[in-house]
Amino acid sequence: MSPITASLNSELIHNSEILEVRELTPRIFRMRFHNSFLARNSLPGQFINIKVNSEYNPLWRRPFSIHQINSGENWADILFKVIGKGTDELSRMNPGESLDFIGPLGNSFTIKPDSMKVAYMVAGGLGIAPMLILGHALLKLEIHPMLFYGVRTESEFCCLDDFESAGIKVHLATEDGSRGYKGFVTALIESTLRDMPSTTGIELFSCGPNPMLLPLGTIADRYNVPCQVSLETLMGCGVGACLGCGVKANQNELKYLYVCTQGPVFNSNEINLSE
Amino acid sequence: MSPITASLNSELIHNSEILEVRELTPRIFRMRFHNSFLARNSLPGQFINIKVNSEYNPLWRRPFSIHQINSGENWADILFKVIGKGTDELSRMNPGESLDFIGPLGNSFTIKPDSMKVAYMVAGGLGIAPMLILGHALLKLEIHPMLFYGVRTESEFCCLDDFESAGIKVHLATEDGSRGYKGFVTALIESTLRDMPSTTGIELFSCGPNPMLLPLGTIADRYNVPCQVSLETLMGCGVGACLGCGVKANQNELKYLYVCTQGPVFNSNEINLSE
Amino acid sequence: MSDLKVNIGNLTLKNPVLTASGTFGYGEEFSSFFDINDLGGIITKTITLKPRVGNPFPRIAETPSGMLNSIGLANVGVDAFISEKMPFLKTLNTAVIVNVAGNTVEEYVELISKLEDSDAEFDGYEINVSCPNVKEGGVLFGSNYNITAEITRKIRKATQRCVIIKLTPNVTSIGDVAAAVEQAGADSVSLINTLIGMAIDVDTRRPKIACITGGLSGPAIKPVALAKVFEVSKRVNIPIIGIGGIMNYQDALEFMMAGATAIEVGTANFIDPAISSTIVANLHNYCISHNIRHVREIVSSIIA
Amino acid sequence: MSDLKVNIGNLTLKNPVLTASGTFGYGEEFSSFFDINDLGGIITKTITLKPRVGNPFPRIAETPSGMLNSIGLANVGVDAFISEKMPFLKTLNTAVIVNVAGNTVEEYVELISKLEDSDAEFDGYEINVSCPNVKEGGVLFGSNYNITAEITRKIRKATQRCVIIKLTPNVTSIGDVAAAVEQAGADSVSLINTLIGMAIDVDTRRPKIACITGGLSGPAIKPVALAKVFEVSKRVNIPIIGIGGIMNYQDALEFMMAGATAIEVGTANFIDPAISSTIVANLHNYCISHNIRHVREIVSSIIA
Ligand SMILES: Cc1cc2nc3c(=O)[nH]c(=O)nc-3n(C[C@H](O)[C@H](O)[C@H](O)COP(=O)(O)OP(=O)(O)OC[C@H]3O[C@@H](n4cnc5c(N)ncnc54)[C@H](O)[C@@H]3O)c2cc1C
Ligand SMILES: Cc1cc2nc3c(=O)[nH]c(=O)nc-3n(C[C@H](O)[C@H](O)[C@H](O)COP(=O)(O)OP(=O)(O)OC[C@H]3O[C@@H](n4cnc5c(N)ncnc54)[C@H](O)[C@@H]3O)c2cc1C
Ligand SMILES: Cc1cc2nc3c(=O)[nH]c(=O)nc-3n(C[C@H](O)[C@H](O)[C@H](O)COP(=O)(O)O)c2cc1C
Ligand SMILES: Cc1cc2nc3c(=O)[nH]c(=O)nc-3n(C[C@H](O)[C@H](O)[C@H](O)COP(=O)(O)O)c2cc1C
Ligand code: FES
Ligand code: FES
Repeated sequence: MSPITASLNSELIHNSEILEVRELTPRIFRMRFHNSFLARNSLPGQFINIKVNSEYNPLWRRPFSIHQINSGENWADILFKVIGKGTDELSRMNPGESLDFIGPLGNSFTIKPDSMKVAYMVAGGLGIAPMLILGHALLKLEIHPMLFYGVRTESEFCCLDDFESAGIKVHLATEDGSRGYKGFVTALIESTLRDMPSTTGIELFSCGPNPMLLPLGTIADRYNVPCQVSLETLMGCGVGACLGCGVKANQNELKYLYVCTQGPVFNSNEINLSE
Repeated sequence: MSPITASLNSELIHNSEILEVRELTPRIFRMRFHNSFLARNSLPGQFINIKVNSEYNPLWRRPFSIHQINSGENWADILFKVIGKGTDELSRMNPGESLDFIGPLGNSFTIKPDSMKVAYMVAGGLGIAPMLILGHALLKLEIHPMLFYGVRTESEFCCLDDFESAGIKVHLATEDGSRGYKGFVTALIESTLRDMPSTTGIELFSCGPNPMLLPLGTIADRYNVPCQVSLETLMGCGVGACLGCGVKANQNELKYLYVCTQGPVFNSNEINLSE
Repeated sequence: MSDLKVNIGNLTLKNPVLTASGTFGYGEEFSSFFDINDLGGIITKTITLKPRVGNPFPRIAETPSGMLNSIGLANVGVDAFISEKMPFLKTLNTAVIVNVAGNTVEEYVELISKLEDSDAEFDGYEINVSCPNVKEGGVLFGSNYNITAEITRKIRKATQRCVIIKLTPNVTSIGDVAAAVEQAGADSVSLINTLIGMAIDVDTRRPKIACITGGLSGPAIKPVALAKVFEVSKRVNIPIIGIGGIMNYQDALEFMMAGATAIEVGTANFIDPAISSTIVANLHNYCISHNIRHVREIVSSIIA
Repeated sequence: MSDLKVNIGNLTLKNPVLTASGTFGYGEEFSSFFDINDLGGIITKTITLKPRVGNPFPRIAETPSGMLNSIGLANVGVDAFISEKMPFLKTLNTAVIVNVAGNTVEEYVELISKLEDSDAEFDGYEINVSCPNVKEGGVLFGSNYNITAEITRKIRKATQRCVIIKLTPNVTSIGDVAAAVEQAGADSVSLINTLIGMAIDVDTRRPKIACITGGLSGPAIKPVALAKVFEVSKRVNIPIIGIGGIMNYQDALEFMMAGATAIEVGTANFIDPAISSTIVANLHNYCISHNIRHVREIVSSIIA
């Protein structure tokens, strides 16, 4: 008698062959893996949750935004920075090895082709990760995206070619002024909006650290432009079960929204990042 | 001010460069690492205790006999079989990586060049590991060793060339008769001893599973030949601290001997393996 | 084919694999990953009389082979549970066990009455007297066997459904508590809930959990949980449900051998959302390959 | 340079790093790996009145991020300790603390008297009322705070040396036990001893430890140990010595921030025999780079 196997949903539970692991800039890696389901069905803003080893250290999976997909060649990419044990192990994996992940998970950026004229994508640091898949999706809907991209210093930029070759105009900011606008990318956005005769039809799509997203929301309000933000929190499960990934909802009564299932993308005025 | 560092004994605590990891026969690997101290100072029967990863799973180090040393080229070898997680990780390590181990640990085979004429080395399975360094040491003292080596089936033999090229005569036994004597190596030894006109000057040096060492001790007693056995037990520390590696002493009153420090080599009549 | 069925009180589970409260949502969260009807049953997130938003964040932290949590029984409350979560649970063809907690003995009774009086369809209760993450009740109740026994007695009177009391390990003698609970009429005891634990971020000097301490779960606690199951198995005759660090079918077997009739999968659901189903399949394969006709033969089969 | 000195009772340790009983032999075992005079102090394997061969094998088992042991207080006995082990310990220039255990209150007192009456040179006692691996005494004593307090009172009368009571975590309220022990005159409490745990080899159905249950130690228990240290720090004013899963200096810092004045390194000695010395060095570097003049400033510095 052949062994009994559990019937699992193969659209959400994956073991995919790693095709490439490449260090793009110091400590920032792109990992490409074969997966035709993801290559076809991932939405911009969605993420996958990866088990980096078969051990209990680290115990949890690690979440990463889907960075780029190619439905012709059946692969998907993530882009990640090595910051701790999980990402370190990930960076040491080799082509041919198998990537254990679940996903695509979470909601996605909402694109409204009718009301939207211009999409400003605002990325801080590794917040660049979901912007490429988003840019490609916007272009497909014939919305012209522009990228505003801030990092601390020039050497931290990555994937610029990918945006430029897609025809996406890129505006850079560095905190130390080593390239582009000197200062925070939020200031760059604000000055851009300030200079616009009208902000109607502009929407912001953003991903980055909370200290960047918080002022961005304020700016969006000030110029009356819709602003979607993709958030990062600790995640114990990624599927809505552990209740570990909450952010405060922006309302009087205390309420939490859960980033893994109700997000990671929120309207900036749905949430309260102020503490 | 430069950081304070603890002063550790570099003759016992090592991080050595791995030079080669080679699969000799299925699941049996030889690992060679650079270490001039070990290459010069290891005694036959001693072992090293390896941390296979920097994690807590597995928590303990893993002990392996020193298999071969080369003081000219400053390397040492271990020979190991993949049986669980620790040995699996070890087998996946690559040249250039660093091997974290302590040792040489434990006592060693006692060689008495005056009283001993013939050394019968008796190995069962992976018990072959310490026999090569022992054989080389015996030859240096101009004692002629012979190897009796038993496994289940022919494909499990390894390192035969190493013994033969050193000029050590090898007698093989397989349980299934696929090569050499059909049966246990203990039976082969017994029939050899039985056929000898006198056993004076013969000594046995043995390593293998307890079910082999136990009858070997009985045989040694019967033919009145000294018999040293190298034992394996679970080891929590390898340095005499955890008291987890005991074997019963062969005396009336209950007493334990600790394999890591009082062994791994014992005279077969010092210990009681019968339970 | 082997018979995987086990009995807990008046309940027959199709197999011994349940999912632990607070780690499997209200079931729906996992239904996209696998067919949850393959399970022996599911146990809901703890329900309280009033909705609870739960504790401040961070609520979770990783520890060596484990995790801390201090969710604080965040849940929709019993009314929304009946109106919003029950419709899905009703559609299931597996045992549904509702986990409940109260701040006072009276609250437990009120909660049970509400559920009993509703048209909710479910199979039993797991009584959480062991949550380490709430100020009132919780582990304080669970470590006092008089109160635990009193709650059990009152609940026993209030329902015909299967009553499972979930025990805390944070006590000197879990055997005493289990014995008291059996006496008071419980159908079963489940154990362990989490161990009280803590972790500090040495860079910020802050606790990694906003509420300072939390509950430790995962593989790290498995040895403790097994010892408690074994201890309780010497003290009671009602079936024991084993919980704590079960990551695979071998772990499930360990608990059954130590005395558990069924097991709950907790933290493992976070790491592999379909693991409970895989455990059912592997348990089945194990029984077949070991010629075990009835899975219950494994219970207490330790050779010690 | 920073000042690493800390005080425990009448003892001044040159730094807060001690080695835990039963994990560092009688010191000599580790002296070939590093200069043990670099440590704040060493604590001997538990000494009993009579020599003990210890429990049958297997005595140890690996668990996720931890280990079980049931050594059963194997030791040479107090007479051989004085005659055979003391000569080496005398040569040391670090605090030597003798860990002792008895089966009865009287045995504790007799043991202490023997040591007091000998010419043995050492600095204090750690009283093991918390060993989970012996039939009499041990954890049974430690979980009863009347007996623990009584032992403490009697020992306090019998010696001027520093008296540290080592507490078991296997109790409902370790804070109560600690408070009772402080009242009874202890100079310090050390915690935690091991958690009771168990593991089964599912292939053989046998427990992995011959005595069935054993004591769980290592990184797995660190969150539990930290929570207990924090709890006790709210209940007593005497210095606390933190123990449980300390593998590196960051772990040591966690314990100190949670309220420990000093720490003991246990299981980590098995994995890296020189780790205690490395922790001293790294603690020193940490103080320097964080401008900490006195290591004691770290104690209870958690921001909570
Ligand atoms: C929805 C989502 C999408 C993400 N997408 C990407 C991506 O595309 N590329 C990328 O590089 N990273 C992304 N991240 C972050 C990524 O998951 C973390 O960097 C990763 O989990 C760190 O794992 P580690 O084991 O290397 O670090 P750890 O050792 O776990 O942590 C190192 C330090 O980072 C902190 N940390 C860990 N995870 C997070 C987190 N999620 N948020 C804030 N702090 C954290 C820890 O507290 C710790 O101080 C995403 C996170 C989320 C929630
Ligand atoms: C002094 C000494 C010298 C050794 N020399 C060699 C050597 O030269 N080559 C070699 O291949 N192996 C040697 N061994 C055995 C080797 O240490 C084990 O095979 C190894 O530790 C297994 O680790 P693992 O993580 O792969 O297996 P695990 O996952 O730890 O264990 C797998 C199975 O093997 C059993 N097991 C593990 N270690 C031992 C042991 N020491 N004795 C008996 N059963 C055990 C376990 O109980 C388990 O059932 C030696 C052991 C000792 C004590
Ligand atoms: C995030 C999280 C939330 C939990 N919530 C509850 C709960 O609401 N009610 C309850 O009885 N137990 C709760 N538990 C405890 C688990 O049901 C289980 O008893 C414990 O986690 C041990 O099992 P494990 O190691 O398999 O996770 C929770 C555990 C975790 C990790
Ligand atoms: C193998 C072993 C033997 C032990 N023996 C003793 C002992 O004799 N006396 C004692 O008080 N504690 C003993 N302990 C407990 C340790 O001193 C320590 O309290 C415990 O292991 C927790 O610390 P750790 O996690 O750092 O190991 C022993 C622990 C281990 C692992
Ligand atoms: S990560 Fe677990 S609920 Fe969101
Ligand atoms: S392995 Fe620890 S005492 Fe021998």
